[in-house]
Amino acid sequence: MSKLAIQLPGLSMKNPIMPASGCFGFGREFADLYNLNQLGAIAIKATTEEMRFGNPTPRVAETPGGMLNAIGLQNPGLENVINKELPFLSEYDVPILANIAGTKTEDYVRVAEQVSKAPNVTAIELNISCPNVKEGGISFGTDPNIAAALTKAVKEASEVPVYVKLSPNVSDITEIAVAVEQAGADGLSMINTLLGMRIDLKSEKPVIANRTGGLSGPAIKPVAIRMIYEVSQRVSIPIIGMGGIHSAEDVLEYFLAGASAVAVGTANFVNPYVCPEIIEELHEIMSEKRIDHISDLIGRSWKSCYSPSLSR
Amino acid sequence: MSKLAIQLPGLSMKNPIMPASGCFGFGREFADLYNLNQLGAIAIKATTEEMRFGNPTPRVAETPGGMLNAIGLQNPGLENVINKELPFLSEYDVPILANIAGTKTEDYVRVAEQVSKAPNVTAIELNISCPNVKEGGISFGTDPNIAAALTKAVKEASEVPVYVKLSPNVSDITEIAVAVEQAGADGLSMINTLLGMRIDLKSEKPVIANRTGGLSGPAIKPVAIRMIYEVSQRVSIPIIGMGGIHSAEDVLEYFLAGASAVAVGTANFVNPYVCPEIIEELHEIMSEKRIDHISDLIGRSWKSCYSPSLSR
Amino acid sequence: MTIVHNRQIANQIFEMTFTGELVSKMTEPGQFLHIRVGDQVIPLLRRPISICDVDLEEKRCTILYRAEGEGTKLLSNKRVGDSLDVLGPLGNGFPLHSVVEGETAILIGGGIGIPPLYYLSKQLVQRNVRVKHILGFATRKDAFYVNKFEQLGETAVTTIDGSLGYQGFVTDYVNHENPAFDVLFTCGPTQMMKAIEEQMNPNRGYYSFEERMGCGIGACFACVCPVKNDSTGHEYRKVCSDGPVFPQGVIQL
Amino acid sequence: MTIVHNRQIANQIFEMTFTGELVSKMTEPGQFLHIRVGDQVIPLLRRPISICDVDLEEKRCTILYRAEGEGTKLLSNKRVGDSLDVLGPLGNGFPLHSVVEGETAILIGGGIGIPPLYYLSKQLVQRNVRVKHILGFATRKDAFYVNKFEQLGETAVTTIDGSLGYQGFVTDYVNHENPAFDVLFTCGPTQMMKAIEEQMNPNRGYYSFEERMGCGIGACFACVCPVKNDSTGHEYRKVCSDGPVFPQGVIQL
Ligand SMILES: Cc1cc2nc3c(=O)[nH]c(=O)nc-3n(C[C@H](O)[C@H](O)[C@H](O)COP(=O)(O)OP(=O)(O)OC[C@H]3O[C@@H](n4cnc5c(N)ncnc54)[C@H](O)[C@@H]3O)c2cc1C
Ligand SMILES: Cc1cc2nc3c(=O)[nH]c(=O)nc-3n(C[C@H](O)[C@H](O)[C@H](O)COP(=O)(O)OP(=O)(O)OC[C@H]3O[C@@H](n4cnc5c(N)ncnc54)[C@H](O)[C@@H]3O)c2cc1C
Ligand SMILES: Cc1cc2nc3c(=O)[nH]c(=O)nc-3n(C[C@H](O)[C@H](O)[C@H](O)COP(=O)(O)O)c2cc1C
Ligand SMILES: Cc1cc2nc3c(=O)[nH]c(=O)nc-3n(C[C@H](O)[C@H](O)[C@H](O)COP(=O)(O)O)c2cc1C
Ligand code: FES
Ligand code: FES
Repeated sequence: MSKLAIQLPGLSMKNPIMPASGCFGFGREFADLYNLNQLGAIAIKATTEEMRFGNPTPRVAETPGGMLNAIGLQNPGLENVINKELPFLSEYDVPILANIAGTKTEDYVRVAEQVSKAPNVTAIELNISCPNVKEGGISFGTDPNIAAALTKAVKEASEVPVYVKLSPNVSDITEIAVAVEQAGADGLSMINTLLGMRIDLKSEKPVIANRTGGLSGPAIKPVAIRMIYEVSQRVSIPIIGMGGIHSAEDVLEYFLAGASAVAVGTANFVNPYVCPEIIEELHEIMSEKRIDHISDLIGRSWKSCYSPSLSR
Repeated sequence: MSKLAIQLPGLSMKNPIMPASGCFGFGREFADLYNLNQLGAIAIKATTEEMRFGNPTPRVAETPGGMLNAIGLQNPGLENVINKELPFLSEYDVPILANIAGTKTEDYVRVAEQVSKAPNVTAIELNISCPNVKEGGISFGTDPNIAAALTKAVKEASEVPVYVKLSPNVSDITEIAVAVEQAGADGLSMINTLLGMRIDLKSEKPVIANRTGGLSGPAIKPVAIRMIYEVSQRVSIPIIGMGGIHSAEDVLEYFLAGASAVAVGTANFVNPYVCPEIIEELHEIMSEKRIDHISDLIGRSWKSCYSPSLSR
Repeated sequence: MTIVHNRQIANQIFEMTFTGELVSKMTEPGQFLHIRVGDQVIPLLRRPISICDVDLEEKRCTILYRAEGEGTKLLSNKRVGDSLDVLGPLGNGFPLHSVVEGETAILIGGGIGIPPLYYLSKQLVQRNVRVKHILGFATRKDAFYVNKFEQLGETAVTTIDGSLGYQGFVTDYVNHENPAFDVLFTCGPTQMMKAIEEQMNPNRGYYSFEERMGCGIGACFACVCPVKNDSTGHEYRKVCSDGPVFPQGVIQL
Repeated sequence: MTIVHNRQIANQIFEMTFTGELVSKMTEPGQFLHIRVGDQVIPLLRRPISICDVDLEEKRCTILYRAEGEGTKLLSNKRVGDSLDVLGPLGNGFPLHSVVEGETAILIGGGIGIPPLYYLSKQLVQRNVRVKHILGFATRKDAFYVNKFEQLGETAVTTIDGSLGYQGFVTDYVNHENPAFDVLFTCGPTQMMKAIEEQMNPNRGYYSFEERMGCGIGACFACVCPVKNDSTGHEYRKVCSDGPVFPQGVIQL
């Protein structure tokens, strides 16, 4: 067990695997399938101050090796999350990473303030990168100064550590990463979805009602790996890596790139048991390859002094 | 035949299909497989002033639904291209789009000046977006002012129309597109590759010797479609669309998004006969769906007044 | 699950039967299965397909599907003996208790919406409910399972071109014949169900909905649809886990 | 091409035979085929695999491959009767004219570099060239085609653990036995070929190279390797279209 245990700000994890925000709801559906205590942590669906209905349907479309989504931050609102969803999850011994979203800085601040008081919320994931909400959201993710200012405001309001979730739709992600680190972020989540579109040949219109959607799944893994490789060399806060993870081998690739934990998103739709399966597979690989601790792998693709262990 | 003929600045095409730069060399290898006269145009490998060896190997890696490459602009240099490669292609009745690259503005200008004088070069593709060259290259593609200045300089030097090939690795591609249009670009090529990486679990190092590479293939199609959809609504110059095209249906999707012609890259490696096959398939679809002319489809996903024809 | 057979039965329509332990849970008509059509990440997402028939003793389940897109075409290439990755049964089906012995249920299906009605009809007949079927197809070539439905009860068929049965849409038939019934069960294109609701406005009516899905289990909010006459603008139901079958008046058709 | 058989013959090593018109072009040993392993875009790229044996009359070609990665594993799942998408034969193989009747050719292969030497050896024997084989494997379990090579000529086998034949690397064997030869043909890991070159420094030697490929036909510049002692720094050869076999001294080992 201890070979996989990871300690990150606010997140004391049995293993480095958590379901990604938006791909696991608030855990209820998966709790019917397996014991959530197996998970390293849980990133819950983005929470906004008010309840949101989100975008019209269709909200998802399939693409080669990936999918597009434009849910539009549908969620039951802060009050319901605090009074109904989080108490359900408190039955489990799993740290919760509360993904928060908003339109204005004040929205974010209020949600952070409230949600960080919930007893089982041990960290906040500041979603400055949702591509599917028109106002706000995305611009927070592309301008380093705005991103830094928001991070600072949320840090002040939050009672728990704050991870900033970065958008890949930028010219230079290291710039944003460095800015939010300096503004006090305790960690980074990388990456959110790439902005994409599919057009239906029959209707001649975008498949997704919102027109554009966020691209996730295996197709984006090389982009995520590249960004984590770059950012992890520039910051000293930990990175939760995500984008197309489907197997324990994918997890190892993320660690080598520079991630300290990972989130599994779209793969939960393909195989709802994927998280516990990856955790088990990881245990096996640790023994097989005689890796002392998974944290030994962090950033090893760019760290110069090391003895390769995966090839043993 | 005429249902597919497309007239673009400098490119008088029998059909809207051309092989993409870098995926077709200078045509020799494919000339052994089929008659190049079938093609709408040919985009040749990036030409630099001096001969370049490019990056160390491995230069390619496979990813889910895509591939990474870091060839590093290997090419025989301006002189050889003009004296050996272009004369070979002049045997064919196909317009040539000469992809040019460089490190400094002056490099680009000199190559444009010379290559645009070759009798069968009917247009230039200004590669401001190659992710695999360290100096220059990429920064030309991310800063609208630098991109505009380069476009202007090359426009002045070139005797043929200039298409600017845009990088998808930017926060706002419309901004760059508008800037180069204003600087005099005759058209746009979209998109070049996304910057990505794969790490080998055995060596624990990036698979590609250059570490990062450009991601191409079906995986990136949704990103390209989204960008063309956005840009085509903001500029009035034509767009050559590319990214993951493998079939005639993909071509239609690009036209609906806003492209006026397309380039087929990676698919040539999967099936070297893909270009003539797509052209034939397109002819069939035109009759089947009773589309009068393929140009009727351009941008139809966002143009408000139209009668859907593909669903007939 | 292991595939027992997979064959074409009408224009683009395939019938697949598979067997496995999971079948013993497939007791509720109108529920669906979330099927992985390939072994690789292309196509990535599962396909929702309704349960069409179940043999609980033999642990066999039958589905009917239209091989039209990438995923369903792959499904049609599967061979006998291949294994099939099935998640389910999922969602809430047609409530059998909504109709009692001696009453008449009318089952109206359009095209590939017809399959779940077969398992429903079989179970209603077992409960001594009288069943009437109205099955709408585009043409004779697209028709399937007509004989099977006829064995269970009165069955009217409509085709748009009149090549089989009544010429027109199911709604034209209903308009013309005005069949008597106690409960309505329907599955098909939303346009069809909307017309049926307006025309028949039943006291007891159950509608099976379709929506593009991600997870299929209620976690991703992909498949939501707005509630009828909702003043707040926030109310919704998930087709995958609250539906796919909803009673009259719940969902905005 | 249609698959005639596909079976495991050693640890992870598969032998596949297929038939088709294209085979009649496969006359040059050392050429390779570019094989599409799936029908979908995952895995995207073709896999280069050497021609191991050809029956021109029956139009059958045999390849041997190690099912290790995603693509070769998929290849190992193909069944008899399945069709196979093959591009080739590609590249330039071993020059048969470099050795004449009565001379001795030594063929040294390591692991999965051994297959092309089989077709080469057969053709050399036909031309009355004397052949000696040195085949290196990791262990007895990994060894394949030893009998087949023995039928063509003197064959030494080495294994790292000594579980079959001489214990050590092929170079250890060469060091020890110092076999006489006129021409060297070799294929295997670059490290092995480098050691062989240094040790044997033949007048006539031919080396078969491996490099990751895109197109396989010379168009993409993926597979280049630098030329030996090139002062300009610009000179290169493409493994796919100039090679994969190069004469002694051309490529920097
Ligand atoms: C509850 C439910 C029950 C269904 N039962 C049946 C059935 O019994 N038989 C049958 O043939 N079809 C049924 N469908 C429709 C079936 O799911 C789609 O036809 C199928 O998913 C299309 O996949 P494809 O690979 O052919 O198309 P593609 O175009 O490759 O599909 C691309 C993506 O869009 C989704 N999609 C496309 N069309 C639909 C659609 N109409 N509804 C939902 N998602 C769609 C796919 O699931 C996939 O994610 C049902 C749908 C739902 C929601
Ligand atoms: C000219 C030539 C002849 C060859 N002949 C044979 C043969 O007869 N039998 C055999 O088993 N192998 C042979 N190989 C090696 C074979 O091509 C690789 O083992 C195979 O491509 C690996 O594919 P994979 O799906 O198992 O691995 P993956 O890891 O899934 O491959 C990913 C990508 O890397 C490439 N790649 C991985 N390893 C290699 C490699 N060693 N060389 C080139 N590309 C690689 C793949 O082609 C693919 O594009 C040959 C290689 C070359 C260049
Ligand atoms: C349906 C869906 C909904 C998502 N909702 C959210 C969200 O609410 N907040 C958020 O930060 N990210 C959201 N994401 C992004 C994921 O958390 C993750 O960053 C991304 O999907 C990449 O990981 P993957 O490829 O494993 O899915 C969502 C992704 C999907 C597919
Ligand atoms: C091996 C390879 C080499 C390439 N070389 C060039 C180049 O020299 N100049 C250029 O502008 N684009 C180059 N590209 C990018 C392609 O022209 C094209 O923009 C990109 O690959 C997307 O299209 P695709 O998905 O169809 O391959 C190259 C792409 C590949 C795969
Ligand atoms: S498909 Fe995910 S909530 Fe219904
Ligand atoms: S693989 Fe493309 S040039 Fe050799």
